[in-house]
Amino acid sequence: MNSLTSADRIKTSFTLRGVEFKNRVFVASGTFGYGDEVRDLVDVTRLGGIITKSLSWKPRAGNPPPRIVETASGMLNSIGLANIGVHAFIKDKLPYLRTLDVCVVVNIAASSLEEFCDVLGLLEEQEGITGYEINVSCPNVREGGMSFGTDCTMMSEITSKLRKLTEKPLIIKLTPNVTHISEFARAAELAGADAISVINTLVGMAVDIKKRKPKLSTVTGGLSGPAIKPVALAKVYEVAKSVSIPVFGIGGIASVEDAVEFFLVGAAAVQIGTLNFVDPSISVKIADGLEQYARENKISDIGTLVGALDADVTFSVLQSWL
Amino acid sequence: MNSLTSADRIKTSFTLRGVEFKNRVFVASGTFGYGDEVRDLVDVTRLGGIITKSLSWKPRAGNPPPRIVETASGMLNSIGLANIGVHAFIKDKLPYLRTLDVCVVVNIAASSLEEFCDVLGLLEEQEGITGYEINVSCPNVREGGMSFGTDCTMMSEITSKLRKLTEKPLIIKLTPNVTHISEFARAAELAGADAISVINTLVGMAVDIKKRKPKLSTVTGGLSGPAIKPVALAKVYEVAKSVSIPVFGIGGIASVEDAVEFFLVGAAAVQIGTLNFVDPSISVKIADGLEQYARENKISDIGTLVGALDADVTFSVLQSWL
Amino acid sequence: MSTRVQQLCSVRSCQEVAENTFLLRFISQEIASSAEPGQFVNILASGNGAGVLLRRPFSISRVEKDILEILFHAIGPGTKLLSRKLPGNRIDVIGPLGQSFHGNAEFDTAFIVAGGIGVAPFPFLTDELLKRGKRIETFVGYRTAGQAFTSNLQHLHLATDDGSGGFHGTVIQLLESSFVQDHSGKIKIFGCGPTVMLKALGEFARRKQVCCELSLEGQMACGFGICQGCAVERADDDGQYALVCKDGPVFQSTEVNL
Amino acid sequence: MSTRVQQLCSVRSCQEVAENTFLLRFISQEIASSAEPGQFVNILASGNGAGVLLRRPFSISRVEKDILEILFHAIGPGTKLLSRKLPGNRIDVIGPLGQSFHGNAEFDTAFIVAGGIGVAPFPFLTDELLKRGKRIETFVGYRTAGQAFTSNLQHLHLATDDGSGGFHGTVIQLLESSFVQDHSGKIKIFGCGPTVMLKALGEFARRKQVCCELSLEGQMACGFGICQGCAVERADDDGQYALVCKDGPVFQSTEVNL
Ligand SMILES: Cc1cc2nc3c(=O)[nH]c(=O)nc-3n(C[C@H](O)[C@H](O)[C@H](O)COP(=O)(O)OP(=O)(O)OC[C@H]3O[C@@H](n4cnc5c(N)ncnc54)[C@H](O)[C@@H]3O)c2cc1C
Ligand SMILES: Cc1cc2nc3c(=O)[nH]c(=O)nc-3n(C[C@H](O)[C@H](O)[C@H](O)COP(=O)(O)OP(=O)(O)OC[C@H]3O[C@@H](n4cnc5c(N)ncnc54)[C@H](O)[C@@H]3O)c2cc1C
Ligand SMILES: Cc1cc2nc3c(=O)[nH]c(=O)nc-3n(C[C@H](O)[C@H](O)[C@H](O)COP(=O)(O)O)c2cc1C
Ligand SMILES: Cc1cc2nc3c(=O)[nH]c(=O)nc-3n(C[C@H](O)[C@H](O)[C@H](O)COP(=O)(O)O)c2cc1C
Ligand code: FES
Ligand code: FES
Repeated sequence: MNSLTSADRIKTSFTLRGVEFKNRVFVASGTFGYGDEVRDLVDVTRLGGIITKSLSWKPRAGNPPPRIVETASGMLNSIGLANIGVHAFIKDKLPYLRTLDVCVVVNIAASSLEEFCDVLGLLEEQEGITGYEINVSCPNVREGGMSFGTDCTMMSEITSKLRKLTEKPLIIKLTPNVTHISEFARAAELAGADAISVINTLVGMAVDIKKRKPKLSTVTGGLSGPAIKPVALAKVYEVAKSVSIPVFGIGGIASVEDAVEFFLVGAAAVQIGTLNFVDPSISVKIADGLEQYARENKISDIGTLVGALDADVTFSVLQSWL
Repeated sequence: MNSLTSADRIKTSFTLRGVEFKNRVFVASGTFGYGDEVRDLVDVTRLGGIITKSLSWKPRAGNPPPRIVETASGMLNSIGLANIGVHAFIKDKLPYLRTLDVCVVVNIAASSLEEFCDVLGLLEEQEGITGYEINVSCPNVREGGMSFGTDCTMMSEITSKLRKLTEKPLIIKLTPNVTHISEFARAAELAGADAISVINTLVGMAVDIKKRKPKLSTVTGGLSGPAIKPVALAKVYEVAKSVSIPVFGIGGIASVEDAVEFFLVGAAAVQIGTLNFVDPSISVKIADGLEQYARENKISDIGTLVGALDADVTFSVLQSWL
Repeated sequence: MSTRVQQLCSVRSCQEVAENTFLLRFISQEIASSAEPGQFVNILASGNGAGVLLRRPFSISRVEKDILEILFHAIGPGTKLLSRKLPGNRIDVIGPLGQSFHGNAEFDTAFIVAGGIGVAPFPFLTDELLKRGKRIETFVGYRTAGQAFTSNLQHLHLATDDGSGGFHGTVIQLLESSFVQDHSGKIKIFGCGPTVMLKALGEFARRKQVCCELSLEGQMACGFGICQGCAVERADDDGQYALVCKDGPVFQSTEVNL
Repeated sequence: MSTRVQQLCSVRSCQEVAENTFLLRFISQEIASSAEPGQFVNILASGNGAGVLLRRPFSISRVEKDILEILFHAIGPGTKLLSRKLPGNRIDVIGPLGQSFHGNAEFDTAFIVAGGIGVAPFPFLTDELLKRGKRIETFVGYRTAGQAFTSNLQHLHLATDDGSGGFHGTVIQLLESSFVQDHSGKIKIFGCGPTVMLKALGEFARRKQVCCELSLEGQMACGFGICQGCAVERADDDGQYALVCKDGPVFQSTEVNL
């Protein structure tokens, strides 16, 4: 490998379905609003892209408070996909986002197949959207509230329906709360997804022992943050081995080193979630820090880290003997 | 509720299949050896019971090092069920355990249905064993290494076979790495289990970015400790709602308050795992602390805490809208 | 909106000023110059994220030149870490955040009503109101007298739950007993404290038909409007929520359902 | 086996004695009275488990009356927390743990060989060997001279990787060059340091047919024999493992595969 000086340019960009993203660091859905709330604190144009809060057809007020609990190295949330709805997004947020030199991936959540199609269909008519991330961790009201994300058939159906509606990058975001996440990843790939995002939050719970009540109004919620990083790495590793499309690695990323761990296990890009709340500029710091890391380690393209783990997989049987 | 003075006795005991356990605090399998290693530091007779390291028919040397990684508020292990084997246990450990006034639950792990039966069968012939906990988070070598614990049919079959072999308490310990843990719990109940232990470790991973290698020799390992407590509480809650047999709550318990959280969501008893490594006497401290807690809160029987959560379950649909 | 910044700020001092109550002073030219009474700062208690993950919000208790004060109870891991800060230590602060009290409106007398550590924002508000020539009556309730820290407050009326100081009872009872009806047209109430107290105070203000602003708390993950964690139900708009960190923490008592 | 205890011990002092190298002294009558050279203590760096979960193992570096010393590099969260301890702070310690060096056996001269912070157990061993009237030659290698902390060592031979002090090269190269063959019958080597160095040292001892004891490290969860985390492969017994915390940390170089 050739030695790099501080003047040499590191290749940070990567391409998905013909779209070039500046770099491999994104902000995760629901943890950065619609990209405009903290414009005074963070220069989002230095990111690979912004992933919006999940949007549904109509605005959603969200769940009753309390919606947030801190746990050991993590947090639980039950925001309830509170969002302004796709129409307000188009009217109030998109015009500003269009003025920025940054990729905007719109995350969509819906309670029926039709709603998914309607939201994406409407967004297709707009300028300034780079691609879509589909949040399947939401209940299908038609099927008695069963989550789309834990039913492989439903998830495939959404993917192929949406695939027909767009030529833009289509990313399926999977829930980790299943036995074999790679089955879902393979099905999504087969149904036409361009990439897989892994992971959404783990189902978790916390109890106020004084009140003898759950600390979240919704009893259970989604666990995120550094606590889940080991689980996320294992899921990304499993998914990356089983599909040939790129994987977005998500879960507890708090530093350049964490991001490198995700690249090595096979993530083509990473998304920063909970840590945005702790430090709104963390994603930009990680994007910058990765260039620095590449320079120090004489890596000319961050992409060479992707899947570069030296792992002996013959231990697959032993491994279950935990 | 009548007011308790410090002289009043709190009822701490509970009964499982006719066996009375002194209290509701146990040490979890694999985190307290065979109960004799730390006899100088801990008075195990003050516990509800000891759960032994998982025993197999033959001794197992375990996985190559490194076997341990610390993570944010947790740890990964890939010990590989290193154990001395059931014969050495009977010869070298059981005689000492019999001299103690403490319940001994033997945890069994095996790589075939026959091995499960052989180990339990041999133990049935011994004196001094209170009951069995069955670790189904191990690979079935006959089925290409597929874990017993993620296949409901195999798990049921083990349970009913073992049920025929013993009249002692039979506890099935479930893995959390499945989509619907309550299906497994119900199947185990149906197959004759007396109790369910929830949870074993979550599959996780960590990477040494300098060496570009997994930090564990087995690539992935089991995540435990305070980081997983929210997940464990959600799983215990799910299981306790779906079966009518008692549930042992396990996962990241580090304090009296943590134990109370588990009782409230439905655990009839708790097991302390990882925290034994941090403080070998933590389980005794929690057992003692629970009595103190009961006294302060005018609770005459710890059992009244079990399932006493005041939760509005109408949020089951909203809940998935994380 | 005042310009919020994220800064590493140098701690000037940190002292226990009453039972388990700490006054921490730190330096920030930027935050000090734009902060208004009722706004808050969001502080990372542990530099490296070890121990506590999320920031902790605190009302700005007072501003003197480039020094900001916060007043807090050490109740959990975050506040305990903060209580151990030494002069010269650096803390990561975002602020000023949220909406301030409205001290400008049509009233002559401000009734400040605080429960416990809810007294925190009022030294700052008092400075501001005095500048504007308002009369101030301050009602403060504590569980016990040892917790009282009331410096820079005006015309103090003290209540304690256990009767160890001042009026024996809640601060709302004290307020009821000392409230002179005919002032009401020109009075405005400013309240901060536990939710039960604020609920009672809002109810009191409604009864007396006095304008009342409340500073609320809420479970916050971010503190700057992106996580949607700190929701509080709006009174007007059924099933809609306001954000404590962005739309608050100061609300008209009639705006929200507590 | 010496009697291990779990205790809250009072810190006597904690000082940076060389580049990023700290000497922490704490009081424990019980541990001090039963500890032997080569044994270790397992310390909870953060009282409330916040920040680091597991204990951190450290060789006992020296014992003076009821005071124990540990010498460590501040490399991660645990050691950084420890490096900030102040006199009077209390730390939760379990010890003494593990097997000690065997200073009693048939030899006249001890060759102590340490790499970096691997020097930690040797002041204690030196005291012991001197009591037994042994001759000692001490070989210590550092990356750079600023890291050297060699108090209470005998007949010091220094090596640095960068040549900034003593011999320019590794401590094993230094040992090779100064080893006098005809001593060999009465020599015993005691080694501690990075695994690569210990591997080379074991190999050296085998070639020279000198008895050699190595103090190993290992990833520990418990430190007292229950987690099975700290496995090291036994040389004799194919596929079997010894536990560093219980069977070690001191092993005959021929006993284990590094
Ligand atoms: C806008 C705002 C301004 C605030 N201003 C002040 C202030 O000036 N002085 C002050 O002492 N505190 C203030 N608080 C509360 C303060 O943020 C919490 O006390 C602090 O976050 C507790 O952190 P901890 O880690 O010490 O305790 P934690 O472990 O987080 O909490 C300890 C206990 O307090 C409860 N708790 C935590 N946060 C809150 C909260 N926000 N409301 C009610 N209960 C809570 C927890 O449920 C738990 O029982 C404010 C909160 C908000 C939202
Ligand atoms: C029996 C024994 C005796 C020891 N004696 C000493 C001593 O006297 N002085 C001293 O400075 N250190 C000693 N160590 C090592 C010491 O325990 C570690 O440096 C410490 O645990 C690091 O904790 P941390 O939280 O600061 O860093 P961590 O974040 O835990 O680790 C920081 C870096 O060091 C690596 N590391 C951590 N622990 C070890 C280890 N055991 N071996 C090799 N690399 C490791 C990690 O992989 C990581 O890269 C000893 C270890 C053992 C097992
Ligand atoms: C407060 C909060 C809100 C979230 N909202 C969404 C959402 O609307 N859509 C979605 O797909 N994921 C959502 N997530 C999940 C995150 O995008 C991410 O997948 C998860 O938090 C794990 O990453 P982290 O550990 O870095 O936070 C949310 C997470 C948090 C903490
Ligand atoms: C080092 C280690 C070894 C373990 N070995 C076993 C085992 O042999 N059998 C078993 O059923 N569970 C085993 N477990 C799982 C624990 O019993 C427990 O279910 C899990 O660690 C979660 O609890 P905790 O968070 O309190 O540790 C082990 C856990 C650890 C950390
Ligand atoms: S705390 Fe995040 S939106 Fe208010
Ligand atoms: S560290 Fe636990 S057995 Fe050695």
